[in-house]
Parts: sequence; C-alpha cells; structure tokens
Amino acid sequence: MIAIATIPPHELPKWYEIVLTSPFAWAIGLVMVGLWLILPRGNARGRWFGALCGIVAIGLLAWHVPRLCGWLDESVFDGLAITVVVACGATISVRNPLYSAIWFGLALVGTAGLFLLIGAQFLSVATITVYAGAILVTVLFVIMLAQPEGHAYYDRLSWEALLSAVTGTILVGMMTSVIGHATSGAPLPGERTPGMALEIIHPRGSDRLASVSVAAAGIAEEDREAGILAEEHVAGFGRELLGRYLIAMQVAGALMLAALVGAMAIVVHGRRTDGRQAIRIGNM
Amino acid sequence: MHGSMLGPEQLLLIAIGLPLFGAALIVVHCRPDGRLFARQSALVTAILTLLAAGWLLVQFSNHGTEPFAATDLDWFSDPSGIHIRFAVALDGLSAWLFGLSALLVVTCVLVSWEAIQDRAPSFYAMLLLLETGLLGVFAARDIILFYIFFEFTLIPLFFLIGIWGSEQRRYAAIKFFIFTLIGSLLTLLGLLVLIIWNSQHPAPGRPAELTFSIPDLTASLQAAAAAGDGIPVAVQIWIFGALFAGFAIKVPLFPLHTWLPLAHTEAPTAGSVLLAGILLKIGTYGFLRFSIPMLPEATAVLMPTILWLAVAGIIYGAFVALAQSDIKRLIAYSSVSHLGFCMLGLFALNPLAVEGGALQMINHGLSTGGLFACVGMLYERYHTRQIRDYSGMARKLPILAFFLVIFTLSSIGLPGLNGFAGEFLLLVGAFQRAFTHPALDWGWQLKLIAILATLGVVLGAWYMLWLIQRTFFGPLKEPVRDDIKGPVRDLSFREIAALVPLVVLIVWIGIQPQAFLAPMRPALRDTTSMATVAYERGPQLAEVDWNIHP
Amino acid sequence: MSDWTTIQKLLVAIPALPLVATMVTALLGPRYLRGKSHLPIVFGLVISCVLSLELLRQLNRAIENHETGIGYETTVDLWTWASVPEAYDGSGSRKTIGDSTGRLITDVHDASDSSGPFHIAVTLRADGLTCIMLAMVTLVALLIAIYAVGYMHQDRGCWRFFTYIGLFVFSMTMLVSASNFVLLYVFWEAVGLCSYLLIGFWYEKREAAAAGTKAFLVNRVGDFGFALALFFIWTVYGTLNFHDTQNAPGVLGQERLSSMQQEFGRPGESGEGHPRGAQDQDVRTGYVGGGIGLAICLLLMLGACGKSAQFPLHVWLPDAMEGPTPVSALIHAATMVTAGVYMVARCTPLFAVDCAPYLDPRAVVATIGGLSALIAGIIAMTQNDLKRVLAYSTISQLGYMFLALGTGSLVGIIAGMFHLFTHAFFKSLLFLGAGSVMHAMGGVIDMRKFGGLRRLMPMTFWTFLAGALALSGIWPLAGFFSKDAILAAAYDVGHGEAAYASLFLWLTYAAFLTAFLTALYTFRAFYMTFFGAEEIPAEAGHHARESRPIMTVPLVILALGALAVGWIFGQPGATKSGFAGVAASTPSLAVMVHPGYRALDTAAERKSAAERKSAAEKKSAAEKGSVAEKGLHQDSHRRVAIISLVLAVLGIGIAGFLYLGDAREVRAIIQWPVMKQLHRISYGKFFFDPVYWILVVLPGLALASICYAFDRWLIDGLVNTIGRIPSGIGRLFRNMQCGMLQTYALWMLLGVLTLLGSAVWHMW
Amino acid sequence: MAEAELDLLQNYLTVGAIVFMLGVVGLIARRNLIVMFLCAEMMLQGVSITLVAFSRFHNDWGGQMLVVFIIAVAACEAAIALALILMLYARAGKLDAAYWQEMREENVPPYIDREVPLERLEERRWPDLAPAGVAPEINEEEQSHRSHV
Repeated sequence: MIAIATIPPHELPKWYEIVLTSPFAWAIGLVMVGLWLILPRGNARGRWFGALCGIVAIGLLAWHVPRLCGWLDESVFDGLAITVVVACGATISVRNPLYSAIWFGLALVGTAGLFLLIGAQFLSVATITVYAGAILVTVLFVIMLAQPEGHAYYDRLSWEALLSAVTGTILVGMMTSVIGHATSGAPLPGERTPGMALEIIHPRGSDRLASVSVAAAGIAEEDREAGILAEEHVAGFGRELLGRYLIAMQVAGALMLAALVGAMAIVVHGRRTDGRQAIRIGNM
Repeated sequence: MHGSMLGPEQLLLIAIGLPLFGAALIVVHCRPDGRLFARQSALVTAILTLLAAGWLLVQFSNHGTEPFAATDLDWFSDPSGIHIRFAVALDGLSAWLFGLSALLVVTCVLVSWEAIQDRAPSFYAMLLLLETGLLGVFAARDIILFYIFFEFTLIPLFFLIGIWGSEQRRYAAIKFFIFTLIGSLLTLLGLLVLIIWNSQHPAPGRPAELTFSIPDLTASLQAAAAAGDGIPVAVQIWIFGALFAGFAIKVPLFPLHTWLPLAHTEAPTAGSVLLAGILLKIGTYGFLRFSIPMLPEATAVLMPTILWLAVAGIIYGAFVALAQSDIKRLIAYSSVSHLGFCMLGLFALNPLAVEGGALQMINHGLSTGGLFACVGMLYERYHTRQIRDYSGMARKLPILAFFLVIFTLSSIGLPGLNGFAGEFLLLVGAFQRAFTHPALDWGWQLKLIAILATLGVVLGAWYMLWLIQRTFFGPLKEPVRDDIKGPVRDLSFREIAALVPLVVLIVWIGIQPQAFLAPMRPALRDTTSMATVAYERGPQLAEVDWNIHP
Repeated sequence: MSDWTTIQKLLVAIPALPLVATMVTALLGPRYLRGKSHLPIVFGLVISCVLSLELLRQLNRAIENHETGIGYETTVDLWTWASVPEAYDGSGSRKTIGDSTGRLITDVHDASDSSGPFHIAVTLRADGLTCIMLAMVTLVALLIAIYAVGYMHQDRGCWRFFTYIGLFVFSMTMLVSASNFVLLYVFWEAVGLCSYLLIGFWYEKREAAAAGTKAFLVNRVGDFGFALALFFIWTVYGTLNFHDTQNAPGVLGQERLSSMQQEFGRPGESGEGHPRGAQDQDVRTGYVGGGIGLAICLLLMLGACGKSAQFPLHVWLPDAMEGPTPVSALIHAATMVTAGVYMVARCTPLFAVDCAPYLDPRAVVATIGGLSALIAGIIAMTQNDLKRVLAYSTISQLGYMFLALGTGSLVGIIAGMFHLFTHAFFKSLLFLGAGSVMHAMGGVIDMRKFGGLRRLMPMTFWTFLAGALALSGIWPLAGFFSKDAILAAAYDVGHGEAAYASLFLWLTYAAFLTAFLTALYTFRAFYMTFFGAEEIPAEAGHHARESRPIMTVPLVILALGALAVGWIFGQPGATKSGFAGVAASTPSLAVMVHPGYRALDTAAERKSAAERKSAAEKKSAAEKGSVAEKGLHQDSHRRVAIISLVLAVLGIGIAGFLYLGDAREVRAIIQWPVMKQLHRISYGKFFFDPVYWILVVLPGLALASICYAFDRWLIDGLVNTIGRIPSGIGRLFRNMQCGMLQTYALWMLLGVLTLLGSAVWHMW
Repeated sequence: MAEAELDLLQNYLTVGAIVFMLGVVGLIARRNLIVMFLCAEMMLQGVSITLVAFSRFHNDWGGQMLVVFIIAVAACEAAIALALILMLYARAGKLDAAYWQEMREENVPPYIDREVPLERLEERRWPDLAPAGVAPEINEEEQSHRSHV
C-alpha cells in the first residue's frame, strides 16, 4: 500500500486496478459479505460462511495494518484486537440476547487488555469493573427480567441487513484508509499532502494537522515516559483527574445521581400510569 | 399653516389614526356578540374620519400647496445613515383617493348593518383597520411607510374574505393573499434597488445619501436622468419589471387578474365594495407614484407592452363578463375592464390621457363600489347571486332598481355621469398620442390600441345592460327564499343613505369634472412629464444595451 | 346672468324648464302627484314652447339687422366642463399626422407655436338651425304630452313616463343648442338613454326590455363611430368647440368659415368655387381634407346612422315600437331620430371639404339616404303591424333627408331640413292616430285584426287621412313641398356637371320610386284600417269607440299643421324670415351662400371644367347661390313637382284598387314568380335581424365563452398548479417518516457516509 | 521510534473504528431492544479505544480523562435505557423495536414483517421461575402429569 503511494501519480494505473489488487479492498469486500451473512436474516443459511469471510477479512486487515516493531507487542496486540473484533461481531450476530451480552463481556475484556497494552492501566481496570461488571450485569438482569422463554421472532430478524452492513463497512473502509494516509505522512496521489485534503474541507485547519503529525512523531521518548507512560500511572491519572478535571468529575457525579433518580422515577411512574402490573415476569 | 390646534397636519394624522383608535375601542369594549354597539361606534368613527378627510380635501382643493398637510417625524434612524421617516402628506395624486376611501368605508359600514350577524365586533374592527391601511397608503411619503401600509391592507381583507365570505371563502382569501404578497415582495425588491442605486449614483450636485422619502428620491432620480447619467435603461427595465409585478397584480392587469373575480364573489358586501373601490387603485397609484416618475426611460420603452396588456384587459374583461352567470363575478370582470382603461390612460403619456386615467380611478371606485353595494343588498334579501334565479326585480324593488341603473349607467360611461368624463378624456388623450408623432414604428400599434379601447366602451354597455335586462326587467320571478322569513322590503332609509353620497358624487363629477381635475393637475403634470419627454425624445430601442454591468 | 341678451336668457330658459319639470315630477311623482303627474311637464312644455317661438321671433329680428360675419350666432357660457392646459401640443413637429393610407398631411404647419388647451365649457348657442329645431321639438313635444295625458292616464307608472318625457325634452333641447362636440355627444347619448328608458317603459314585457337594450346598444355602436370622429377632430383641429374661443378657432367658427369662403371666391388657380383640400390649408383656420377629412365625415355619418336609424344601423327602430305610442310619436318619429340629420346639417363645412383622392363624403351620405329610403319603402309594403309600417316609413323619410343633405348644395340641405320640419308634424300625427286606434282596439295594432273604423272613429279617420296625404306628398299639404324640394335638389345635381352626377341620377330615380311606394304603403295601411267591413278584435271589449277629446284635439292641431306648414313656410316669398331664410342664417350653412360655392365638384372635374365655363358658371352659381331670396320654387322644378304629384296619385289609386274590397288581387299578385320572392324578402325585413344576430351577437357570445373557458382553465389552472408545486414536494419527503426508529438511524448513517465520502473523495 | 508510535496509533484507530462500526451496524440491524442497547455500548467502547490511542500518541491525559467520563455516562445511560426498555417491554409485551412505530405520518403504511421466522422446536424453554419472595402455589393436577419428560 505504501509502495503504491510512492509511485508518481501520472504513471499510476487506473484507480480500479489499484482497488482490485490491494488487499485492503478485498478485506472490505469480505467484511461486507461476512457481516451481511452473519446478521440474523430470518432462517437464512450461510451464517458460518459469513463467519469464515469475517475471519479471512480480519486476517487481510491485520496484514494491511503496519506491523509493530516488537514481536511480543505485535502478537499480544494482534491477539487482543482479534478477540475484540470477533467478540463484537458475535455480539451482533448471535440470535439469543443473553449470548450476545456474554460476547460483549468478552469484547470488554479484550478492550481492557488493549488499554493495558497502551499504558492506560486505570482505564482497563475501570472498564472491567464498571463497564463489564456493573453495566453488563444490569443488562443481564434486564434480559432475565424481560427475556421471553423461547427465542422471540424479532431476534431472528434484522432490519435492512444488507444496507446497514454495506454502509457500515464502507464507513470503516474510509476511516481506516484515511487513518492510513494521514499517519503515514506519505503524499497522497495527486501530490496532495494530508494537510491539503483537510484544507479543502477546512482551510485554516490544515497546517495544524500537518504540524501535529510531525510533532507527535517527534515527541521524545523520555517526555513520553514522564507523561503518559510514567511509572506511577494512577497517581498521574489521579493528579490529572482531580486537578484539571475536578469540576468535570463533580458534574459526572451529579449526572450519575440524576440518572439514578431518573431510572427509579421511570419505573415508579410506569407502574402507576398504565395500570397493568408493571412487570409480568417471564409468563409470556 | 396657522398655529391653531386643528391645522391640516394634525387633521391628517387624526384622519389616519382615528379608525385605528375606533377598531381598538370596538375590540376592547365589545362582547363577541355585542353587534349593536360595535356597528354604532364603527359608524361614528367612519363618519368622523370622513368629515376630517372631507375638510382636508376642501382645504386642499381651495388653496392646497403641493405636499399638503405634511408631517415629517424621524421615526427610525440609526447611525449608519438610514433614516426612515414617518412622513405623511397629501398631494394631487392621492388627495381624492384618500377622500374616496373614507367615503366608501362609511358606505360599507351602512351596507353591512344587517348583513353581518356573527362576530360583528371583529368584523367592524377589521373594516376600520383596513381603512387605516388605505388612508396610510395614500398619505405615505416614505417608501418603507408606504410598504408597511401597502402590506397592512392585506391582512384585514384576508380575514374579511376568509371569515365572513361565502362558500369558497378560504380558497379565495388564501389565493388573494399569496398572489398579492408575492407581487408586493417583488415590488419591495425593486424599491430597494432604486434606493440603493440612488444612494450610490447621486445626481451631480446632490449629496449621496440613502433617502427613503419618495419626493427626494423622485427628485434626485429625475435630476440624474435629466443630467443624462440616470439609471441605464436596461437596469431601469429590470426595476420596472419588479415594480410592475407587484402593482400589476394589485391593478388586475390582464394575465394576473384571476384572483380578482374569486375574491370578489366570495367577499362579503363590505369587503368587495372596498376591494373594488379602493384596493385596486393602490396598484395604479403605485404605478403613478413610483414607476412612471422614477423610471422615465423604462416607461417610455415599455409603454406599448403595457398598453397592449391594458387593451387586452379591456376587451378580454368585457368578453368574459359577457359569459358570466354570477352577478358579482360579472361586475368583478367589469372592473378588470375598467382598470384596463385607467392603465391605458396613465401609460398613454399624454397630458389629457393621464388626467382622464387619474379621474377614471375615482370614477371606477364610485360606480363599482355602488354596484357591489346594490348587489350586496340584493344578496342580503335573496341569498343567491345567480342571474337566472332573478327576473323582473324592478317590479318588487323599484328603489334598488333605480340605484342599480344609475350605477350601471355610470360604469358604462353614459355621458353626463362620471364614467364618461374619465373615459372621454382618457380616450381623447390616447387617440391624440396615437395619431400625433408616435415614437419609432409604434404608430400603427397605438392607433389600433386607441380604436380597440373605444370599442371596449360598446362591449361594456353590452354586458351591463344585458345583466340589467335579465335580472331587473322582464316578467317578475323571485328566487325561492325558504331560509329567510318575512316579506322582502325595498331599500330601507339606511341603505339609501349609504348610496346617495355616491350618486351625488357621480352626478357632480359627470357635470363638472373640472372641479376634480384642477387639484390633481400640478402633481400629475410633474410625475408624468419626465416620462412624456423620454417618450417624445423617442426611446431609441436600437441603442438600449441590454446587458447589465454593475 | 344679468348682462345676458334676451336671446341668451331665452336660450337658457328653454331647456331649464323641462329639467325643472322633470325634477318636480321625479321627486313628487310617486307619492303626491300620482294621477296628476303630467301637470308640471305639460306646464313646463307650454312655457318652453312659447319661449322657443319668442326666440324664433327674436332671432328673425336679429338676422335682419345683422351684417358682419357669416350667418348669425350667439353663445352663452354656463360653466367650464373640463379644461386641460397645453393639451393640444401645437408644436411644429406635428408632421406625422398620419392617416391610414399613409398620405401624411406633411405640410400642415402650425402658425402659432403655443399649444392650445383642451377647453370644454357648457355653452349653448342660438342660430337659425337651433331655433328651428327648438321650436319644432317643443311644439311637437307639447302636443304629444297633452295626447299622452289621455293615453297613459290609467297606467300605474305614468309619473315615471312623464319624468322620462321631461328628461327627453330637456336632453333634446340641450342637444340642438349645444355649442361643442362634447356637449353634443353628451346629450346625444342622454337622448339615447331616454329612448332606452321609454321603450322599456313597460319593463314587465320581455320584448320591451329586449327592444330597449337593443336600441341602446345599436345607438352605442353609432356613438362609437361618433366618438372616434370627435377624437379625430380634436387631434386634427385642436378644438372641439363650434364657435371661436380666445384659445383656438372653433371647428365651425367664423374664422374657419371665412377662410373657407375666401377659397370659393379665389378665381382661377385650381378651380374656383370649391373649398380645396387641406394640402396647403393652415389647419388652425382651414379644414383638413384627404384621408383624415373623409374619415371624420364617415365616422360622423356612422354616428348619424346609429341615431337616425339609417341603413346599416336601422334595426332598432321597428323594435322600438314596443314602447307606448306617444313615445314612438315623439322620439321615434319627430325628434330623436332627426338628431342625426341635424348633426350632419350642422357639420356641413366638414362634409363640404375636398377629399381629393378618395370618394366624396356627401356622395356616401346621399347613397345611404337613398338606399335606406328605398329598402324601408319596400319593407313597409308588406308589414301588417300599423306602427311597424309607420316606423319603416320614418326610416324611409329620414333616408330622403339624408339624400337631400348628400346633394351638398344649399338648396338641398335646406330642403332636407324643411322635410325634417314638416315630417315631424305629419309623422307624429300618423303615429298618434295609430295610437288612438290602438287605444280603442285594446292594444291590438295588427291591421288584419280590425277594419272599417271610419264610422267608429271619424276624428281619427279624417286626421289620419290628412297625415297620409301629407306623407304621400299630395299638393296642398306639407309633404308635397318638402319632398318636392328634395327631389328637385337631387334632380339638379343629377343633371348638373358635378362629379357624381350619374350616381345622383340613379338616386333621383330611386327617390321617385320611393315616393310612389310611400303613397302605396301609406294608403294600404289607411284602407286596411279604416275601410272594408267593420271588424273589432275581442280585446277591444266594450270601449271600442272614438278617443276622448284630450287625444283627438292634438290630432286635429297636428292635422292643421300638416296642412298649413308646407304652405306657410315653403313659399318662395318668405324671404329672409321664411324657413329657408332662417335656416340659411346658420353660419355653417351661410358659408355656402357665397356665389362661388358649387356642389360636389372634385378637383379633377374642376380642372377640366374651369377653363371652358368659368364666366357662365359664375353667373349661374351666383343665381343659384341666392336661393335665399327666391325661395325653393324655380321654374326648372315645375317638372319635378308634376312627376312627384302624379306618382303620389298613382300610388293612392293602385293602393285603393288593391286593398279596397277583399284584397283578392293582392293574394294573386303575391303568387307571381318575381313578386313572390320580393314579398318574401320584404316581409322578412330583408333579414337584417337574423344576419346581425349571426354576424355580431353569436360570435360575441361564442368569444365570451371561449375567453371565460380560457380564463378558468389556462390562467387559473396555471396559477393553481404553481400553487400546488410546494405541497407536492412536501408530500414526497413526508413518506420518509415511516415511524421505524432504525430507519432514521440508517438515514443518519447514510448522511455521515456521504459527508465522509466527499471528504475522502477530495483526499483521494 | 516515532515511526512505531504512528503505527501503534494506526492499529488502535483501526480497531476502534471496526468496533464502532460493528456497534452501528448492530444498532441498525438488530430488532431486539436490549441488543440495540448493547450495540450502543459497543460504539462507546470503540470511541474509548480511539481516545486512549490518541492520548498515548499525544502524550496528553485528556484522552483518558474523557474515557473515564464516557464510562460514567455509559453507566447513567445504561440505567435509564434499561428502565425504559423494561417499561416498553411491560407495555408492548415484547422487546421488538418495530412495535413502536406510531410516530409515522398518517398516510404512510405501517411496517409489517413479511415472513416471521418459525419458532425452531429444539429451542429449550427456560424454567418458569416463581416470582421472588412469594410462595409458589402448587398445582396438584400438574404435579401428577409431567408433560415433557
């Protein structure tokens, strides 16, 4: 991909030759097909084939993404990334909401791992405890409360499976390609620097992006050590959280209180107005 | 003016403000079903306004200097140099129309005495609001003020037609409102372009200032035109087109007239009397006040087109009127035809024709106002407007027949009544314009236009007399009146009182038009002199460069 | 007011009295006067008639001791009707007064550069023509009003009738005394209005209402032409006043007439004795000829035809008989229909102008007159309705008057006016006679339904006989003198060297034939009504007897008039004070008294004739010119008089042969091949009504419905479709709101996709 | 070294994008309210990954701070959303998102699933749990007859 980018533009073969030959395009295509197939579409077959396409696509993508230098980092990152992606894919496709909740739990764990890898230890732990622990458990409760005994028909159906799959995939394709070009700093075909691309969208913003990509690469390793990757990560995190973002934290607290009160109000209000017994437990 | 409290200036302000005050009084004071008090106070207000307007006119016609009873208050001005002034005054063009509006409102109140049963207070409030709008339009000397009143007249009439109309009233009200609104927006655009152009290209020796007052704008534009560097003809034509859109819809010029018959047939009697009597004149008044004086070259260049539209209006209006089966719709199309005469007069750019056109505006107000009042009274008694339902009504309603015949004769231009005075001057002027040195090669066109217009007079007589013959003469056949109880009585004293002033004026203008022409002459002369000069100089169409370069 | 001369005072009083009487009747009529509502009108008319006779006497005295200028006229200004300064732009650049044929009157230069005002004042004038007409109108109106008292007394709306009669007399008196074209036009239409109101007096009758509207509309068509003529006159001459005013010389003012008269007197050059065209004529003082001159005359003639029911526009007069009979007598026999003749006589100088390349307007007038006379005569032969017969005979006699005016010679014009004067008497007599018959027969006027009334109604019988004889032109009665004068004038022009001599010859023969027909149909009606077996229709009921004295007395007076008028006024001896003398004193006619004036010479003929007979011509012209001195009768007319008398007697005899007894012969004659067709055409009134209905009325109504459909579907349709466009677009997007939550999310996603896509596309 | 940071960033951003996208597709496609909610949570996770990646790349705590707040908000959202879902379930009797579509324009036809997939027999039935804290009333007749042994 990078090789192609360095060829002077006028000799570039037609854009569809690029697309057909580049693995990234194939990955996108496969994801599209896979996603469409795995989504629950009534009693349609081909869910396994969809999963297969998905796996192949992930492989291609992994190949497309630039390799990290250390092989240890590389393998750990790949493992975690693949777990997260597969888990998320499964969450969507699995027919039974309970299983999708559990798959989502796995995804959260994978994410926590990724956070650890990048040096956000507090967040990884927070994700596990708050996100997986609290939110997911509540979801499980609700599933338990609201889940009819058999498989509901609406779990086997999906709304506009093809269109959403295609759109979602194109969205991802575009984002990843942009990320690819922006970070690679390589001139895009037609001598357009990434800055210039942005310039078309937002004239004054382009120089800042250019500076960002150069400067970031240029952050010295030692300041990074002093900053994000400092030893006492949580202390730094705490200093930041209760320093600069103190007010924000208080507001978040107030927000959570409001949410709590809101939730209770909904339930109470729900029971009184509609007259029927609020929750008929499981006798559908 | 002498310093006494009631100088003309104060009187003019009172005349304009009184109806507003009356409307407010009615709305505040009346219970929704308080019909009696509402109509009495409306009548008192209308009569007081009429007295004020009448006194003003008497003073004006005796020794009125040009901007008579002028009041010029600084109304809205911000440091960036825009001063919108509350400038109000009467002059030759607007004096008689001012008086006519006051008179017709009194007639309307009297006519709708019994006709309006439900929600009478708001009806009379709307009527008085409309009167303020009308008086304001004719007295405004500032463009923005003019435009405010110009739009303001639409709203009450929209409600008058929309609420108290007959079957299709909503459709008619909406169509009328939107049709006129679009036009007036274009007019505002044209006016603004004029103002801005004037502020950027001042005539030599005049300060370049953004003025909204009509006399200054006209003076500076004409000075620029006289000095030779006025607005280039192509731009003038575009501005003229914008102004034309708004005013031509108000005057129903031929292709833009379809809202008129609908609005007339559906409006209540008072609504259609005012609509026909005064509101159509705002269009011609607009042409006379803005298009002709401020855009002389464009008027000269576009004169044949507008004359063709006017004549088309006359002949087409007459023929369509011939084919009508609904009395009010027939009279509506007849006013399309008569307004065609006014436009012919104004745009024939001949001193005689212009005075005839201006007089015809007033005549049409009186005669068609009267006609609609009579038809309204007939409708009040029989609740049907179809011609075939009536026959030989003269036997049953002799006084109504007498008044209707008088108004019909006045509208078909019978000599000795007002219609003839206006039409004769108008046609003589148009004829003279056509047969003496027509510019360029328009000679045969103008000749044909003059002759066709005179033919319009014959057609006018045809449909009106045929209407009278079918409804009022012949053996008596009254339409079935199941829903109305009690015998049909002829005109009551109130109804006669509503019509008599109109008849008196009709006969007076017929016998002595000079008394009405003299006060208008100076104002008419200098509004149309530039356009006449531009026309006689012969607008060399060839060298009009049509592309606009900013 | 005080400084007015007696003539001016009389002039204002004569129309004022009927106006006041009308106001009184109108205001007090319905409640108070009711039965006696005729009193104010009759009283007003009596005084007005006396005043008009006094005016005539004053005028005679004024004419005697009046030397300066052409003819005698006095005007009185009441108030300014309209005055627009600088309306007539007399600026030099008036070169392009183009006329339709493109012949520009290029060299019309305008002496004074100041542009004259359009000044119209309500001014009345007294001159020979006006006073005669005033006298005739008021006298006849008085007699008819008295008659109408008896005729209309049992009618509920008689106050309305007398109001309209008063209004009519006021309008007619103002019409004849108006001194500018606008005032003439105003009362021209006012008279039309009164005839509309009076024809439609019994508005319950559907035919009466329709006849009233028809009359007004046909008059309106005539007035359309008259209005165009007015506009031409204003555009060309810069003034519409007859008399001279300080701003501009009047159209028939002294200044213009004197300059015209100098034209006659100028010997040699392009032929003497004829007002040359306006090529080199100063428009401010002379007359414009050529296309414009002809156009003015033809349009004036169109107006006259509309009002006097001549050939193209005569269809309304027979239908106008729907009105009460006194109306037909007053308006449709004596006064209103003669307005056209009066106007053409008044505008003689305009008609006398030379329109060289085109045909001469007077020839057109004469032809229309002759044609109308002949056609009306033929139609009257087969009508069964007594009033319709008299209506067609009126059209015929009016045709005679126009023929006389068309001859263009002073003799002819005065003969025409004299015929108008006498015709008023005997025609209103005949109409009133028919009215009294109708009154007796309970409203039936169809001659076939009644007969042999001579013993039943002796007074009506004898007066009707007098009228019939006068109409047919039997020697001692008025008809003979006036009709003979016309025939003589036409005969002269026919045999003279004028340009249209041959045309006039034919017209003279037609006139003789019409004279014969007149006698024939008049006595046909007379015999069918008063002779044969006595037959009373059922409608007559019990009161079929002679009318009451209030109706028969006017009949007798009119009969005496028919007898005496011709004798008194037609005599040659009545020099200056005689009818001819007074009439000739009118400025527009006096201009022709000049010896040099000859009738109907066009430029071409004049050139060739000038050299050969200039001396002889001058002598005979002078002799002819001085007609005022020798009255109407010359030896050369003896022959014409004898022929017309013989024809009249012949007509009466044949009518007697045909219609006395049981008219078997008539039924036989009708079967003859030629006569059968002629009868069908004549009975069908030459099918003018159906032709006009098909050519004018139907296309009008068709066009009306087409325009209305066009208006409703196309223009309104267009407006409505434009109105419906926004709602259409709105409906399009409405369907997107399908209520499914996820669809909205999907639309949002697509939105993000397109945005991002465009960004990436640029980068890409 | 700088090159690695860029690569690290790109990888993380890719993963974040994919997770986010799957969340979006899930939200749109799935009809079950709870699964939709889960997909919403998944979208938040995708964003968190991206934020952390940028925080690392720019050596700035801001990113991680925001993730904390995202988690806080997610918690609140979960509370409210689940309460709503329960109410909807109580009202509708089922968790189908398509049930709630009255908010459409009046002349637009409602969306009706054309062919509802058959209930697959082998799906096991969940045990009937008695309402917590209430003594289960014993139904003798059913005790004796065990239908699906």
